[in-house]
Amino acid sequence: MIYLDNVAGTKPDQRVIDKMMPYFTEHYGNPSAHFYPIGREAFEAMEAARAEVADFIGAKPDNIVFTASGTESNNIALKGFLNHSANKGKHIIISEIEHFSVDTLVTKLISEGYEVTKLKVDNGGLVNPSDLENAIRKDTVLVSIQYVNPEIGTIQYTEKLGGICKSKGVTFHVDAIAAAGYVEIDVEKLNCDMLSIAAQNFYGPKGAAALYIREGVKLMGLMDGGFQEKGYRSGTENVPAIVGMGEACAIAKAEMAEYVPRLEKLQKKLWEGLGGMFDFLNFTGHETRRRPGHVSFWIEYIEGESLLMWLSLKGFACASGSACSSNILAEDEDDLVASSVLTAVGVPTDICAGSLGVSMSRYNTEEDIDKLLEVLPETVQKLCEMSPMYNRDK
Amino acid sequence: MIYLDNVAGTKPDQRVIDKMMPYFTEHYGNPSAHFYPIGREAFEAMEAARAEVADFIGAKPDNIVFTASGTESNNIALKGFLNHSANKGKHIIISEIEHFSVDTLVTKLISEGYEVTKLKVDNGGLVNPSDLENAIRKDTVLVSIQYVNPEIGTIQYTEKLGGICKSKGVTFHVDAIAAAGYVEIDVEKLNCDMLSIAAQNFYGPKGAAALYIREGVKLMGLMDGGFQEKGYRSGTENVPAIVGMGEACAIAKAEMAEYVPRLEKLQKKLWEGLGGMFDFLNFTGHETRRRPGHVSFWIEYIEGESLLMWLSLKGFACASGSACSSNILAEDEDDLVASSVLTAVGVPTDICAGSLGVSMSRYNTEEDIDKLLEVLPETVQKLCEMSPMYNRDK
Amino acid sequence: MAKGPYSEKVMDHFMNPRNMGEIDDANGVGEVGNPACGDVMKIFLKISDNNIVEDVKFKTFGCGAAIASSSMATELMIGKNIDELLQLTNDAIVDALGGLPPAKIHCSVMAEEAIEEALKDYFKSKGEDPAIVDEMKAKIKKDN
Amino acid sequence: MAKGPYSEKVMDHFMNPRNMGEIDDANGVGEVGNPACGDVMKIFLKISDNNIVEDVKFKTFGCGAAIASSSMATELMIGKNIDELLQLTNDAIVDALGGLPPAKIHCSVMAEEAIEEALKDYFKSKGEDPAIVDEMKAKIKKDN
Ligand SMILES: Cc1ncc(COP(=O)(O)O)c(C=O)c1O
Ligand SMILES: Cc1ncc(COP(=O)(O)O)c(C=O)c1O
Repeated sequence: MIYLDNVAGTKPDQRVIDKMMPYFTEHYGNPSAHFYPIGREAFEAMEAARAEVADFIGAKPDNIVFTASGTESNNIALKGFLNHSANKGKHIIISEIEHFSVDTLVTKLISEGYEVTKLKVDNGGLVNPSDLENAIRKDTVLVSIQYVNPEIGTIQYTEKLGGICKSKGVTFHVDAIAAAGYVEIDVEKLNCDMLSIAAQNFYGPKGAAALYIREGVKLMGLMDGGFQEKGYRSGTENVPAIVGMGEACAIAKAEMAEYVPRLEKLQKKLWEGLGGMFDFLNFTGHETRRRPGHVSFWIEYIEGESLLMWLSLKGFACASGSACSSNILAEDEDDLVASSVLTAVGVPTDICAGSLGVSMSRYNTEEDIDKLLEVLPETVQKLCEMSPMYNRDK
Repeated sequence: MIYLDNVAGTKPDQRVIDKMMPYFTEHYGNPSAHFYPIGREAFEAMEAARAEVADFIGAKPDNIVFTASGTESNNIALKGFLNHSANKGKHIIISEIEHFSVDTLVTKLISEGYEVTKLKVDNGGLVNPSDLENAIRKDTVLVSIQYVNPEIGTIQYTEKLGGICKSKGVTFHVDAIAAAGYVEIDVEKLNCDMLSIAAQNFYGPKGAAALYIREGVKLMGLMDGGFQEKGYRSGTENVPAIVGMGEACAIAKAEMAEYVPRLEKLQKKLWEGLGGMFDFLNFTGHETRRRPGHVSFWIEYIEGESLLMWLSLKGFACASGSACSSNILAEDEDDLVASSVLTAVGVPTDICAGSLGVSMSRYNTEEDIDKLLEVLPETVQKLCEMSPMYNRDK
Repeated sequence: MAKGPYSEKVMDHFMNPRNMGEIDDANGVGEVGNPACGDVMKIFLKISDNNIVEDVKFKTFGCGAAIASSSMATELMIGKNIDELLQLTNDAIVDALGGLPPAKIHCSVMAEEAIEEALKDYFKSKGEDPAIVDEMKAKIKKDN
Repeated sequence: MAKGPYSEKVMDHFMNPRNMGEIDDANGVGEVGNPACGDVMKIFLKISDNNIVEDVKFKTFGCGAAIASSSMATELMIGKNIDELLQLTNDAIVDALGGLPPAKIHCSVMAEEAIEEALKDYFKSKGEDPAIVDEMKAKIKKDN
């Protein structure tokens, strides 16, 4: 299987796994148990990981809170901040292409009296900084805009957006979950007050994520309980996963300079290969401001789930934003939700189209891309032949 | 190091670790990715684990929601339920010896208009079922009482408490985090509507816990985001840890009958050995209704942290409910909080006393207990000699 | 390979769709669905003078379940008479496929509807009132 | 062994407390703390006729930091004159211990207070007004 769905999670680096193992077998203590070595070792490993995470994003260890998923980091950031500043203002700004964990959350807040502005993006998926500037009001308390969109790969002008928030004195959260490990992150340059990353998105394990919180920014934890993570996130810490996240950060910091250009090359190859393939294939996202190794597009006449399934049968793991493939476990067809990201970047919904997302990792090779380029035409052809829409308008 | 702080987490079983490993290295897919094998394998392993967890507590797989910690299970149970039934009533009942994740949570709710009754426990740490019966009011919406207390080991009359809730039509949550793996759990016998367990407490990994939710009981998730866990708990699932939890449940189900009597024997040995040691050593918790392998006590004249530290230097990992040892990372001495459990069971606070909790695992041997019984007298003697309180009243 | 969300039968029909294509001289064609919703199903019928499905073909834009439902529907249709066609419910398609995920049951419903539309077109092409299909369907439902 | 929450110096004084015990013919004894709070510290002083700490011992009920603070305090006291004793602040004890966790600084404060109490007891035993200790302390604070 050629794995090309790395925005959904990467294969952990073997060095990460090796680093985690002793925390299952030997240093299995509870990091809150400071008075015997087995506990204290766990604590110290966790603090070493915190320093590595901090170092990776240009922060101080004190500003890092460990959580269990990207979703949890985003939820603590947004709900935790708003619950703490309940009376400071009722206006929130996000973009219209945020992840569910931001979009759904913020949308629900409307019923609690919040007003939400969802900034439009252009066809490349970019928020126009001056739109943000104009949207900020006196009662704006929070802006949350992702760094990289996992579906269309677009890299926002986060530095500029942060600068605007800073100059207007509005708290700025960055969902950098699809960015970390692929795009350089420096919380100072980005001018952000909070930033979310998750280890599984850059060669770390599932179950460990982090939230950066700038000094002076006050949050209320989502969960009540013990003293862990200064009360921002109570509950016994997942020490092995946290240790793995530390290692993943250290590796990414050291090796991005090597693998990012390589991913950019592969991306170019795939882009160019696809470009000449069908006149009914349309790229999504921005041509240059995109996550290295990320290529996304939609193909007229064919549907995304079928495309995914055929590619899977041919040995490729990719993603699609199609409704059909979205929530296959749902009890009801009404719970199948198509990605609103594609609509936001101008993909017409009134024609038959299947979207595909290809996100590479540093494990991918040129051969992988060659193979995909070889298999795609026959697969698309097969589905086109089956489609009542194909050739109809010709 | 002889590890005797198993209420803070156990060493994972090697079989659990072995079962987890392929989900780091091979089946690393996102379980929401149903359309290629690497994702689907992760999904199916997770569902197999769900069936094992369900089987372990007499539930159906559909009633199991995976979370990342015991604290999270308790928080989803309580906040999730109350947020969903906001207008059904404002009275909550817990015991006065609940874990922070229940006690703090419920105490905070008072400011939101809830009334909270904290049921007293007797000197053995038991809630009197008739006290619960009397405390239930027309507007009582929720009762949450732990199955086993981690500090004093007491096993509640949970079946009876559940029966009362059931007959009165009040939703009943059981925090079974310190019980699972040591006391048989059957959600039907216990008459509970929700029940929390965490893998790390019974030879499973950190980072995986579960919440049982009876059909018909409605909750609102704590976190907004994707479709995972039917929306009760959004965020990418920690597949390896969940797989480990499944295996831990299967092992516990198969082997409790063997190791529980062994732990009871070790417990008896330690209890009897301590009984004759000092006339100023007092057991806490119930003599018979206690977690197998759990012995807890307080010793006059000496302080808990010092006792812990000396025992650690001698090679033993134990726990203490003393204030001094509670939250060593706090910025302020006011954040050092002594366990209220000891006060609740009648330990006098106006005398100098150090509490100690010894919680064994199935890895412990008779030799471990012999060694502890050998080391304890000299350690206590050393600290007594240093104590200005010792001999004062003689 | 790990099992997917679909049964083996569904996967078989997805990978090897039966009766895929068009019938140039079809005497009944039905199309249902909506591109925006992600599914369009088209069924081509060739019904003989003695009311038997002589040939049937489909074209489908849609997910795995939609393709498999159409393919299975055509298999169940061939050789049947009009009465039997009207009796062919989505449940029968789902059963024949070895089940569908709950959220995908609507694909089998679409297949049933496509058959209805094709039949209506057939009656229309014969100069009869296509409403007869609805009436007959209603009668069958009542009888069951 | 992994480092604990305490420095090596603290651990050393915890494991090998210096000057632990009582002085039968002490001429100054100070006790501070509260059993309910988990700390009681008692300091025994033997001050020579020329105002020098000839001997000092302690007894402490309390945590690792409390025991180490008392032990270190006695080490810093021995051979000092009364003026120097009054200059001995909790900061000096913390420094000598290589630091204490923030939540445990109060243990060093208790040690300073125990010394004060012992000195007051000493002045009292000599028939002098113990309030002099507070005055001298206040003066030292002002001068710094
Ligand atoms: C009874 C009880 N409830 C809740 C918890 C909290 O669990 P966790 O630390 O996994 O969040 C514990 C921890 O041991 C416990 O013993
Ligand atoms: C931009 C972005 N935000 C949030 C998330 C949610 O992260 P998780 O699934 O770890 O909870 C993702 C997931 O990939 C993401 O790409």
